[in-house]
Amino acid sequence: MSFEPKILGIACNWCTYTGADLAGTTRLEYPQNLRVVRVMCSSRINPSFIFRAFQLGADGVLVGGCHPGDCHYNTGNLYARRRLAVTRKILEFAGIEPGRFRVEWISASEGNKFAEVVTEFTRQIKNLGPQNKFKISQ
Amino acid sequence: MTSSFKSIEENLKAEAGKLLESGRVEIVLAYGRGYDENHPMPFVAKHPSDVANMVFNEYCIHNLARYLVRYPRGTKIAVAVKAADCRAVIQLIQEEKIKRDDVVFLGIPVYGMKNPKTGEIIDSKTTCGMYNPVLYDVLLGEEVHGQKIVSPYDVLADYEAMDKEARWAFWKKEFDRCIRCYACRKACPMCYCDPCFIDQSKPRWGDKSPQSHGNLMYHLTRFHHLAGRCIDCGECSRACPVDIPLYLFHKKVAKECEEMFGQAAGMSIDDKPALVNFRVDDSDKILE
Amino acid sequence: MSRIGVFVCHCGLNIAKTVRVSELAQFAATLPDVVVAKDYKFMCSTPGQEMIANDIKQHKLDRIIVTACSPLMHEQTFRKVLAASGLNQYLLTIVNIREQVSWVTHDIEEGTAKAKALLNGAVYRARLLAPLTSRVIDVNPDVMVIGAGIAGIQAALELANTGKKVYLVEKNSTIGGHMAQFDKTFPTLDCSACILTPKMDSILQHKNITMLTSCEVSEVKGFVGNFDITIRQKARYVDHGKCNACLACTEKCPGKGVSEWDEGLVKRKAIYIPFPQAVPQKPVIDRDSCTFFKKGKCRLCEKVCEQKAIDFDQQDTFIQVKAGAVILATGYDLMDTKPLIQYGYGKYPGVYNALEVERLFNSAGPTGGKVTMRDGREPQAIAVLHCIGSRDKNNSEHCSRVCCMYSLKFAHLFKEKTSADVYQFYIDMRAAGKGYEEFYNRIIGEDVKFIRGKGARVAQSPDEEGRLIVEAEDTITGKFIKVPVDMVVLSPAMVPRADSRDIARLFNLSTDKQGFFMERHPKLAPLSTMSEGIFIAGVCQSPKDIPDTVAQANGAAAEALTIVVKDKMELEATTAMVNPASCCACQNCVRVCPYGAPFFNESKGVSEINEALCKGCGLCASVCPSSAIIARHFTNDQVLAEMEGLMEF
Amino acid sequence: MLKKTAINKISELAAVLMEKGTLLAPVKEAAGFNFREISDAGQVNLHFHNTIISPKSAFFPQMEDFVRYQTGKSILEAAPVELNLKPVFLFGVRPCDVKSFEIMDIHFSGTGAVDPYWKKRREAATIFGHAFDLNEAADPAEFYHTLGIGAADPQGSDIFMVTKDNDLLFKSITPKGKKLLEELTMLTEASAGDRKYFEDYIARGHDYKTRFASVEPKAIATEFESIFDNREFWKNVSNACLSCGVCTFVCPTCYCFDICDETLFNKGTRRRVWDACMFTDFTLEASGHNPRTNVYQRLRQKICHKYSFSIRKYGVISCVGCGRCTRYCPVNIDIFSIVEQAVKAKWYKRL
Repeated sequence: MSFEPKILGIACNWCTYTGADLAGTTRLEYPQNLRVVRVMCSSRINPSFIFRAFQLGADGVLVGGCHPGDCHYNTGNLYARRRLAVTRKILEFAGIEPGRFRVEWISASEGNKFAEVVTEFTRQIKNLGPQNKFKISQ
Repeated sequence: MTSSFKSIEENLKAEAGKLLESGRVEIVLAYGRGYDENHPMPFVAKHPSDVANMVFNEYCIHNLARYLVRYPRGTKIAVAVKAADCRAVIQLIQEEKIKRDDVVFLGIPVYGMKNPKTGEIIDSKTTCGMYNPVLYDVLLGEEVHGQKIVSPYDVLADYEAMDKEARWAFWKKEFDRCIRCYACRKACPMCYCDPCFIDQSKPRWGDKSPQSHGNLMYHLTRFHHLAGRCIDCGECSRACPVDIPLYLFHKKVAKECEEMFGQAAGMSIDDKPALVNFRVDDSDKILE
Repeated sequence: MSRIGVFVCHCGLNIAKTVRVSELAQFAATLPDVVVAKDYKFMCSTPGQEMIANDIKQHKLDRIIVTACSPLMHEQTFRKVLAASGLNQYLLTIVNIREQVSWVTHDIEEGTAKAKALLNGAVYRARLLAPLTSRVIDVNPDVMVIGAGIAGIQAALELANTGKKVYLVEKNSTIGGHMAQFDKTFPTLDCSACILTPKMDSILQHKNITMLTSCEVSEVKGFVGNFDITIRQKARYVDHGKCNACLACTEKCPGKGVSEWDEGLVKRKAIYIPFPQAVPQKPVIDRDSCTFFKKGKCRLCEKVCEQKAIDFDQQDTFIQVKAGAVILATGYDLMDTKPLIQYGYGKYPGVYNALEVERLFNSAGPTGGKVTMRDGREPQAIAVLHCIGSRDKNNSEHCSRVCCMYSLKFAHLFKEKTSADVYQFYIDMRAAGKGYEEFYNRIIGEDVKFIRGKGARVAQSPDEEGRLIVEAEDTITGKFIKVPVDMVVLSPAMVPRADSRDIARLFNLSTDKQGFFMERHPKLAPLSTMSEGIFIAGVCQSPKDIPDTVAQANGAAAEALTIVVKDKMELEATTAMVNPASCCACQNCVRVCPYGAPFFNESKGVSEINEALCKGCGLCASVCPSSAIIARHFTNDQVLAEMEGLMEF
Repeated sequence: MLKKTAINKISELAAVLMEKGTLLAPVKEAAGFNFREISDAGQVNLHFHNTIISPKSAFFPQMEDFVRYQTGKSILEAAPVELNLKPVFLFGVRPCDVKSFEIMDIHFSGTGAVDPYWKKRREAATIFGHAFDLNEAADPAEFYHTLGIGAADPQGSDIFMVTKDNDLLFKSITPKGKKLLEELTMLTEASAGDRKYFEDYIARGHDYKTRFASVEPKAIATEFESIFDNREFWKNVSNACLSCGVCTFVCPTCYCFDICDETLFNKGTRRRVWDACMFTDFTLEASGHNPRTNVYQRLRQKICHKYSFSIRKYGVISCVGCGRCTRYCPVNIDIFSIVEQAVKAKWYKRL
């Protein structure tokens, strides 16, 4: 059987989650490897959530937020951008392939973009193979 | 020209004495005798007579900024600071943990501090490699000049060149040795949280038992919490009883932060900590 | 231990086609703490809702998971079911298996597997959900309107007419704003004063309006429904309570100041009212031009005042006002065109800006309504230059929207009052408004010379003293032209008030690139701001004409009314709170919050959150290093648990 | 019975012990030596002064699993973790650390409430004590002499080892040790000279000097009781203390632990892990109240526990003077100096 990665998504309520809904409403097909957690704003994402996701066995983590400047909470995603950039650098230096963690700005009207990003990211994670470095062995 | 340890000690005693005598400060944080010459201790002077017990030698490595937050807000404190220690105090001022007016910087320009465990001279390999305080009220010696300027990030080259598998193997081995004594966070001048996130039971960020995954969560999250705040004094690594080279990871994060946000920690009291700040024109490239 | 009920919706075939719904329900039944799991054709239908309600009672459920469409669709529907069944509505979790599963796959295996994972995440999360209650607070019924130009006046009157008490705050010594400086208004050319001054008078007379002139906001505390605002009233040196507006003082005063009202074209007395119809009709003393303040001698005004109203010892005073809502209508400044040296404003006396020209036309203005220039001549040729500083990447990128029309109005008035040739230098003509295109056509017929090309430079004529040359490229002919004129009128960009960012800071608003106040949503909430209870009207939001400004003022009044019309209001339940035992006093929350909700309690040494200001974004919780902040409904442990559930299978 | 082998043949002995059971011996690691389970006989390295972590971890590991369970399932389905121990050989324990086992026995089995994990691990173990090298100076942090422990005290060990030139001498101290020694056929008989050397060495061990202060248990207990409330004293000695857990984790006589339930994907383990009285949350109560919020209270607790409470309850000082806490303290806090101050200087009386 081919490798079916588990991808954790964390999406902001106002843009990316709504964009994901739009992808559904317009019946855009994309791989089913992504499991989305809804939060109110990408700035809610504690960097440790990302570390934890990889420990829980996520092969990839996708964060979605409003485009910078369009944040429902004005400036939330501008903080998120900095914080998640650092998260990425930490993952990379710890030895996690940087391709396993992606932040995308996807607005509520970008159902297309959501489907494209998920499709492309899933393909990328499949190429990278299973993530076993952080995964907790039970 | 550099001042001898002895002359720094004399100046320290004199200045501390004056500050306590005049009532300008209630407390002077400096160094005192330990159980032998090689093991001096952080020392608190409260009376002019305490000053006689101060020492300063090459083993006075401790970052005394660590102790500032222990006193009630508003306490007038003079603190003996070497270059990195001074940056820690500046960072604490940025974070409004202490006020500039409440602290007197007794700056110590010094080269040749030694790690008592190894006897090696402490330089840019394990610290920020600065020898002169960036801010001081009183300078306790002559500024150090003529030392080769080495980027504190040079030491990272070998690790950055490793492939990801090797780097993971390296860090896994290091973190797996962690016994969770938390000396690193307790020695860190910027780790003033009480409780620390890892001690929380709700949420339980990581297991308390010293296993790979809990250790990893503790260290990685701590690196993130110190991003843009770590002043690279190296105390965490020196405090570690099992010698985990935490300084390497902190240096890497500091380097990235400096590149992305154009600001090094603890260099100016007017800066805002980089991770609770943003610029509208921060580039999305930092996420790539 | 929770008692969880899982309800899987088929949504007809919408879900059932690509997710095996009964298998999903059976899977749910095997999960820890799940007491009952069912599937049904349409969960949102009345029978579906009744099924949930019955199961809540029968099985004593304390957590409900509805596995159906997006929470953005039916979360409210099912929350009501819970509430009606006596369960706190926040104990509901929606699993989105339609928009995010069944509609985005054709593979029933994949669809079912993903649905299981999502459902498992919901079960993990549901266990940790906590009941939340919205706090209800009292609402102060009064409204404050800041800025008493046409927008502020309109909003204040509308609100006052509904019976609400309004505080109208004005920085100047008279209300009226820019509109009161105008002579005529486009496109109808009706007299500005004739339509405005009755409204100004109504403000004065209205029993529900407290007019606060010479006043500025100095501090804002509180939150929607309960603002606590400190107003600084500048010293006027005239006790307006005593003054009977005889204006004898203004006649005797030897002091000379520059008339701000007349855009500096003439002098005024040191004790003065800005213009004859000013409201209030009571003078103020300008310290800078007053002989007594300058030299310590004079006090003529004091001598002539029978009411003994002059008070040289008057100090600034602070007034505390409470209000439930605030409307900001602080208007605009004209861009300072002096830095644009190519136009020679400030250098050549023949160059005027638009507001100066408005005053020239005005019969109460410096020239009594005659168009005479600074040197006393009547111009023979006049150039009106559009888009000075606006639509200009180097200055203000935006279009100021009204300049085309007022420039046409100037052309008409010049034609009416002088025999001059009038040139219009424009980029393109923007006449989008009721009657605007018609107005444009009318002016075209009035022998006005239109040159399609932005005025590039104004220079002194080498041949004739006092004569100016306007240089431009005529983009129709493609030729570079030089037009000799006597008078040049610049139509500069409308820019935010110099202190707009200070005001934004006071009220915790954001500003756009230029400094105009940001609306909550450019289309759907153009009068609201991200600060609950603060509304904006008129040009402080973006340049606009009088009809739009008035419409916005009315709209903002209605918006403010939606808050103050109720005596209580419900606050967001999903707010953040600080667990003081864990707070490490790093104040990160205080630094990052876009709404100023967290604040540092110095005496307790911990941060606290004003829940009335909190919008529940959770930013503070993620920057809190010691996890002391609990972002309700999205707490760290809830998110971590959900992730664990999502990743288990 | 005294036997011997050449030091360079240690790995052969190690191989034999590994066959008989689990061998725990000093191994050189990045930061220093530690007792580890030996997987490769060549790892055993006796060129050490002492280990970083004390050998208490052999009987009281930092993490010990008790019960495994599943959330949502009945408690009856939870499974206790059984210790199926092979014989354990704890090789190369210094006399002061051997002494610590005796003290720890009081806490884990001597008080009536027997800790089965400790007991089983203790019973499974044969202890090879190992005299300090009397030719090398004591570490400046050490002070076991103060606690009446010689550098070559064999009591408490099952087998005691002394180095003689290139040989290692083994003497059985207990019947268990004797039995094992008889089984170790690769060891050779020691000569009369060896025996004399061995006995002399042990005697010389008492003359070997570490830091010393005359400490009489009852007197010191009283002394600490009298200054318990002297905040100035305790604040003064704890000024530098960071309140980390290094001292307690390396200590051979600290035995505090925390019970944790750690779960993932509904599968959980109830386990104990070392805790430290120096941690702020050590005394944190469920109500949120914390009786020891200050560093000085925690350091006082640690020192008084060892030098006062333990004496009152069990008659012993719960410290063996191994010096680890001092050696590894990031800020060089020295328990010996604090004890000395309390006993000798009585400086608090000047206040």
